[in-house]
Amino acid sequence: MSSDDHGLLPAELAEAARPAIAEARGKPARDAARILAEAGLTGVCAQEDDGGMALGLSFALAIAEEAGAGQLRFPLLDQILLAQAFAGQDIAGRIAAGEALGVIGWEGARDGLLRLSDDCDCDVVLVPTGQGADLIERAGLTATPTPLLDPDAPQIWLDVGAARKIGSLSGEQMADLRRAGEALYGGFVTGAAANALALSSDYLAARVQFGRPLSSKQAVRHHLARMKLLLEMSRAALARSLARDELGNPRDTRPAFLGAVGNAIWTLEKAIHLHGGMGFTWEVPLHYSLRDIRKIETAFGAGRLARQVAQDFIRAA
Amino acid sequence: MSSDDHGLLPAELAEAARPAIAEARGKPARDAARILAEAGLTGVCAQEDDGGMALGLSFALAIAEEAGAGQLRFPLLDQILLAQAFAGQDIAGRIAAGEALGVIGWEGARDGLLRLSDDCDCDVVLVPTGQGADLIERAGLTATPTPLLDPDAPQIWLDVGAARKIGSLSGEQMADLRRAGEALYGGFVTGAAANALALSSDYLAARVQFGRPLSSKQAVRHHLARMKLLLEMSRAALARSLARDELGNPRDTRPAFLGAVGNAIWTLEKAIHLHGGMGFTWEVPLHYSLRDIRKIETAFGAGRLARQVAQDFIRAA
Amino acid sequence: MTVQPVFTKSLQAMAPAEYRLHARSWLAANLPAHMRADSTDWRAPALEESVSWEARMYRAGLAGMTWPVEYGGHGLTLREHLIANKEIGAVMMPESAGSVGKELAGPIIMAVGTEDQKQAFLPRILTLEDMWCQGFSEPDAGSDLARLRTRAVPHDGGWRINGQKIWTSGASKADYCLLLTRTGTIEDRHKGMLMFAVPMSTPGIRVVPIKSIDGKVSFAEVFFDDVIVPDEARLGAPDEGWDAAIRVLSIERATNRMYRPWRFETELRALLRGLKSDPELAVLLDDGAVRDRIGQVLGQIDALKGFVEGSVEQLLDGAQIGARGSLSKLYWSECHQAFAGLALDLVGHVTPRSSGLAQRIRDHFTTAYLFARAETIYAGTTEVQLDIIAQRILKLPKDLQK
Amino acid sequence: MTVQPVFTKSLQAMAPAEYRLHARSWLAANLPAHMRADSTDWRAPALEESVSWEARMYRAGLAGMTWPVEYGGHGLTLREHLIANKEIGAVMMPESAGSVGKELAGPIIMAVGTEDQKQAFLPRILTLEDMWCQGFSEPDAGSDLARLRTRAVPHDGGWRINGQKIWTSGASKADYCLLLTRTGTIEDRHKGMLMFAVPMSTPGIRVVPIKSIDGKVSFAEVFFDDVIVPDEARLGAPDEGWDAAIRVLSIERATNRMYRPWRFETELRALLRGLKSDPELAVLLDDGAVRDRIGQVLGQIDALKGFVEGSVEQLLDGAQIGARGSLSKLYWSECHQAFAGLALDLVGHVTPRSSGLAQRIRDHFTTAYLFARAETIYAGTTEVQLDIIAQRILKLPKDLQK
Repeated sequence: MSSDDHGLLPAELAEAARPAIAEARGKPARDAARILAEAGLTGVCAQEDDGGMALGLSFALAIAEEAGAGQLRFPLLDQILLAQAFAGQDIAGRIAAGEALGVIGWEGARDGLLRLSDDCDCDVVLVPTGQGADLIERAGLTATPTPLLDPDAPQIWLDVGAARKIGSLSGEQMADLRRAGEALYGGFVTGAAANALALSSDYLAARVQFGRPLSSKQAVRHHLARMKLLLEMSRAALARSLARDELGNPRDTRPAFLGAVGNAIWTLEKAIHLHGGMGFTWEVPLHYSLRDIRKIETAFGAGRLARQVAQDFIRAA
Repeated sequence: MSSDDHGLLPAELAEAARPAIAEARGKPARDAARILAEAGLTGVCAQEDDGGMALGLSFALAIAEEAGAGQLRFPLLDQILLAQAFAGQDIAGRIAAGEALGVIGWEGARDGLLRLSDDCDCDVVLVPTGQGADLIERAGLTATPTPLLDPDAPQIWLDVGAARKIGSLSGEQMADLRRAGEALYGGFVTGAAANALALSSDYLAARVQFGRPLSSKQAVRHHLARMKLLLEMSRAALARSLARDELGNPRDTRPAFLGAVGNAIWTLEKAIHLHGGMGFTWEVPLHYSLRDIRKIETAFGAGRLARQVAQDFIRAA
Repeated sequence: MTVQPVFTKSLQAMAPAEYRLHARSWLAANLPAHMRADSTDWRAPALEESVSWEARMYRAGLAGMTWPVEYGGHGLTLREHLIANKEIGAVMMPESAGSVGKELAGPIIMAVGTEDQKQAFLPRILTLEDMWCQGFSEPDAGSDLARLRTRAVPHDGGWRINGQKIWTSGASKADYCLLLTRTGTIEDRHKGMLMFAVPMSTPGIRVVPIKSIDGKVSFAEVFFDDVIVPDEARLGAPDEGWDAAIRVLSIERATNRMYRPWRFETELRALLRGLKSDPELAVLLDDGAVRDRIGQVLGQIDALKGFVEGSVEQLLDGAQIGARGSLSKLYWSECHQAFAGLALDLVGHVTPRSSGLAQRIRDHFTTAYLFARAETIYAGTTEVQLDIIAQRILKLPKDLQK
Repeated sequence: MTVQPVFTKSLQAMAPAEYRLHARSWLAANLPAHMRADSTDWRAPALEESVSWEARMYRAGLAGMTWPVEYGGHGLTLREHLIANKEIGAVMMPESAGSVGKELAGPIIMAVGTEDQKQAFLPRILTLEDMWCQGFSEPDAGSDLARLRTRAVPHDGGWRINGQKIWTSGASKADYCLLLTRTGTIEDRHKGMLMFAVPMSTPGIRVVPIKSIDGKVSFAEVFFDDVIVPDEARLGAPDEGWDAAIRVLSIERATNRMYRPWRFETELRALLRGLKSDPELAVLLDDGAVRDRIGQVLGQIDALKGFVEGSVEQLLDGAQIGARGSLSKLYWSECHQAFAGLALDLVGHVTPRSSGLAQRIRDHFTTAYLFARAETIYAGTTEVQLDIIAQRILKLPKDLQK
């Protein structure tokens, strides 16, 4: 946590961010970037010299949850992370100001192909390498969309074989960014789950069957209670993952991220189920969150990550 | 199914077997063997020349379910299988008559050690080998019990390094016996689950809270409904696994066995849970079935079996 | 009756094994590659292609097996119905476009319709000349039909209908709506229910499509504003019609879509073949967790097969099917939905460099995952099925026993 | 107060990091190998060994952290309570033999007892000089306390008690029973509840042990036949006592056994070390399915740790803890029970030829699997916790809103 937070609490900043997130929602990426930058969100963790607010990651986590709850379909978290990671470089200021757009290809390229959840016609792309990461120019690269999971915002395979490199991160910097990214994306999916729980609770309290609301049925109540349980557990794990351990070392963010993703998938699938027929319409917006969470799961290679976490623990046991 | 069943239905035979199973329950193994042999159960599938009833495996399956439901803690299924498999040999007649006792070590020996669910101070042991199986004498072999899972009937590690071989089965015979064993033990655990469901339904209908039986609570009703669902699915799969396929070939019994074991574990664990405090007392007999099912799971190496089933299907796909 | 099935006589003379061979070889010879979801030639079939394909299947003796010959059916037994379903399940063909007619309207008309109605409607359902949609659900009435608000009032010797339906699949392409209304007030609850066969061309009907989670527009809301129908459109008498329909539907629930477990196995095989077609993906199948799940799925499929076959045996023996349909619907929907999640995980590894078949399989199972969200909802949610099992099968008491 | 804690002054002067170091090094130096479940020297501790060990822990400042100094406590905060719990969780020590006193009787006496009662009872709980058992549950009354039948009626200035309790853990070794009775009729439901500290040596008390699924005899039924106690045995006034106890218990539920997530991690590590100690078993840990489950468990443990730490932060900030205890109890019990199943599967591969440590781990987790059956039952079943979350945290309506 930054010492320079002027007494501001993360929850207060998230509250303040809500209108900007709502306004940015559904807008073209460039417009959304400007709106969010004006509200200070893209640069929330960027240095003040780069036009940022220089706040700690706990603030970004609160914003991430807000963005997930608000179903913001714009890579705000990538902007926050890149504007912080490239501190002091021109690109950081431009991203914080909403003038440039960057996205992160978490898994790195394989055979020259990089998977992105949504490229938003961005300017720069961060490509993790064996050690560290390269920042490359997006312009001129060939993109292959795979639209079936999310027709409105298709996943993209970017051919980065001939990309122009315009910056880089060291291994240590990339490790920091990855940890932060896991925590923030964990926050995003947890916000999405919180929203799904709220929508479901409201819907089931209003929907009447046999003279009583559906929320009077124990099976429904228990499903919603389990959503709440998982929600609070995700939040607890994510908040903890950002705090330093007793020796002052950064904690492993992967278990919290993986838990949050698993919990959010369960919650969204169950929320859709509990909405009955309405749940699988395009009109009830639950499906957007389900697509987002599944894309995030894929983007980080959650399956592989879970194995690594286990392997590391087994080795150290 | 045997053609020589005199119009008898498997369910009728199981009904007729019930008193003998109840009488044998809790008796020393030799006494139980005599009681069950007198009722014709140990020799139900044995040839008439060996003193058996020469009935088909569907009859043995019905008896197996009855034995599971009646919590018979005696290796009746092993007697049925051995008396059939060693048709025409002296040991078959002695087993069918309840004069000799045999048990089967399904996994085969590793480093000379054979695991048995309960050796019942038996006379002979069937030890699967790479091809086929050997029947060995039990007398004189060193046994190491591991009593923690089941203090009343400990699992046994038998040192078969220096065993005296008194019979054998060919690879094909052993494959038949293994299929039959998987189906019958699947039936046994399914019977145990049926009993757990019946005990739970009765208990929860009688137990009153806030002026109504616990079985009026939707969460309880849904748990019991799921037990019923799994029970019927186990039965359907097991019955099918014993029937020949469209080309007259024997079916793979492993998926049905594995499903039955998984369903039975779920059911027993849930039944214990639903019994509240009573469920984890020694007095309420649910725990016997849980121990039995876990021992059967281990005896057949269920984890390894599931992998093999998948591997075979993947290879053939 | 305009079209005579081509095999009627010979079909009825076939032994089960012959019929099975006929079904298998006919499908192998006739299902076009572009209708096979596991073919790289696949493309989404146009409505007329689906209709034409289903009409051909019918003429080949692979639809309407158990319907009486006098209404265009093949006059076969549930045994042949099961055989055909197994073979239909063995290929990745599209879902039926005429299922509402064949699974719902047809059996209900058979049970409660007049002879004229049977003659008029039934054969055209099998030939796909008439498409039907279902008008039961309403925005505010799911399984609680007491809340049904669509009303039919007598009008000039016929009926005037007002109300609104939802989840009406295929409404925009349907010729008729199987419409459930009430004639009394909402206080009559389950009484005064009346069913109609309403031509969708009747003035006053408005169809508003609903886009679903998989991006398709297969559902609709249907509004009925002063829709006038003659008394001949009525299916059965008030009350009587609906009660009979309920009985019919409980049998249908157990006999419809019997192909499901065999299709489930075919889907699993298609997934594996897709992955095996690319060496970089094939290694995924060596993984222990993946194998555990596949082993589990195989056990579930075997159980469903055994359960369906057992239901057929029981029905052939003249037994009441009771609530068995709840067991198979519930088990299939949950297992299949979980399988769709596994498939989505696996196809997430497919890249544009993967084999063409792998990419086809990725597309198929991505959509399948989204559509599978509906499987635990339609035709009675998981919770409704569990309630039915507790109430009607286990007969668990809700009150203190005397 | 007979025993003065040895570190009182210095403990209170310690910074958190110092206190942590003290706890860690004291446990490392003092916990005997035969009390470590992950040591091949392990053996089941005798009661007197457990009592003596717990009394030593208390004197070392690792029990009674938050209790006031005047009642034998260490006068520290919940922060030190948490620190001690983390260190206690980090070693495989036996469960407390005196938990009913420390977690239940103590806090309730602190809340509702007279000054004399506090002086008399509290210090002896910490020194383990007095062992307590819990007399709340009855054969016919679980969470529905309206069905509680054990009655206390005024008698000669004191009380006469008749009734029966069940699930009274440690009854046979207890000096006192924390007994819940009713003074009115059963129709008064929640009114007229009265609590007592009843010496177990009082005539008329009969203890009948209950053998549990793991083969241990840690529970009992306790019968009260015309048991006469003086009025000084009463804890609080009728009603008032029980209401206060309920409030105390909801805080206790959130602060008791805070070591659980850290112990959970220690158990996982012990399981892995046991398997790694034998090359034939170590390969099990290369399996994908096993790794997936371990990865999942690690996420659950992190969540529980974060949740417990968050609860302490909130309590230190003076917040109401509300029903948070339901969340952590439910999550821990389900995750830990599932972990016990995984452990049982893994230790099933241990043979008599496996390493000694592997065999120790097999024995430990076999028993743990059986005992874990109780975890979703005691202290409020899964269903009770879910009801509480729905009702008190989510406030889901059961009736139509105006």
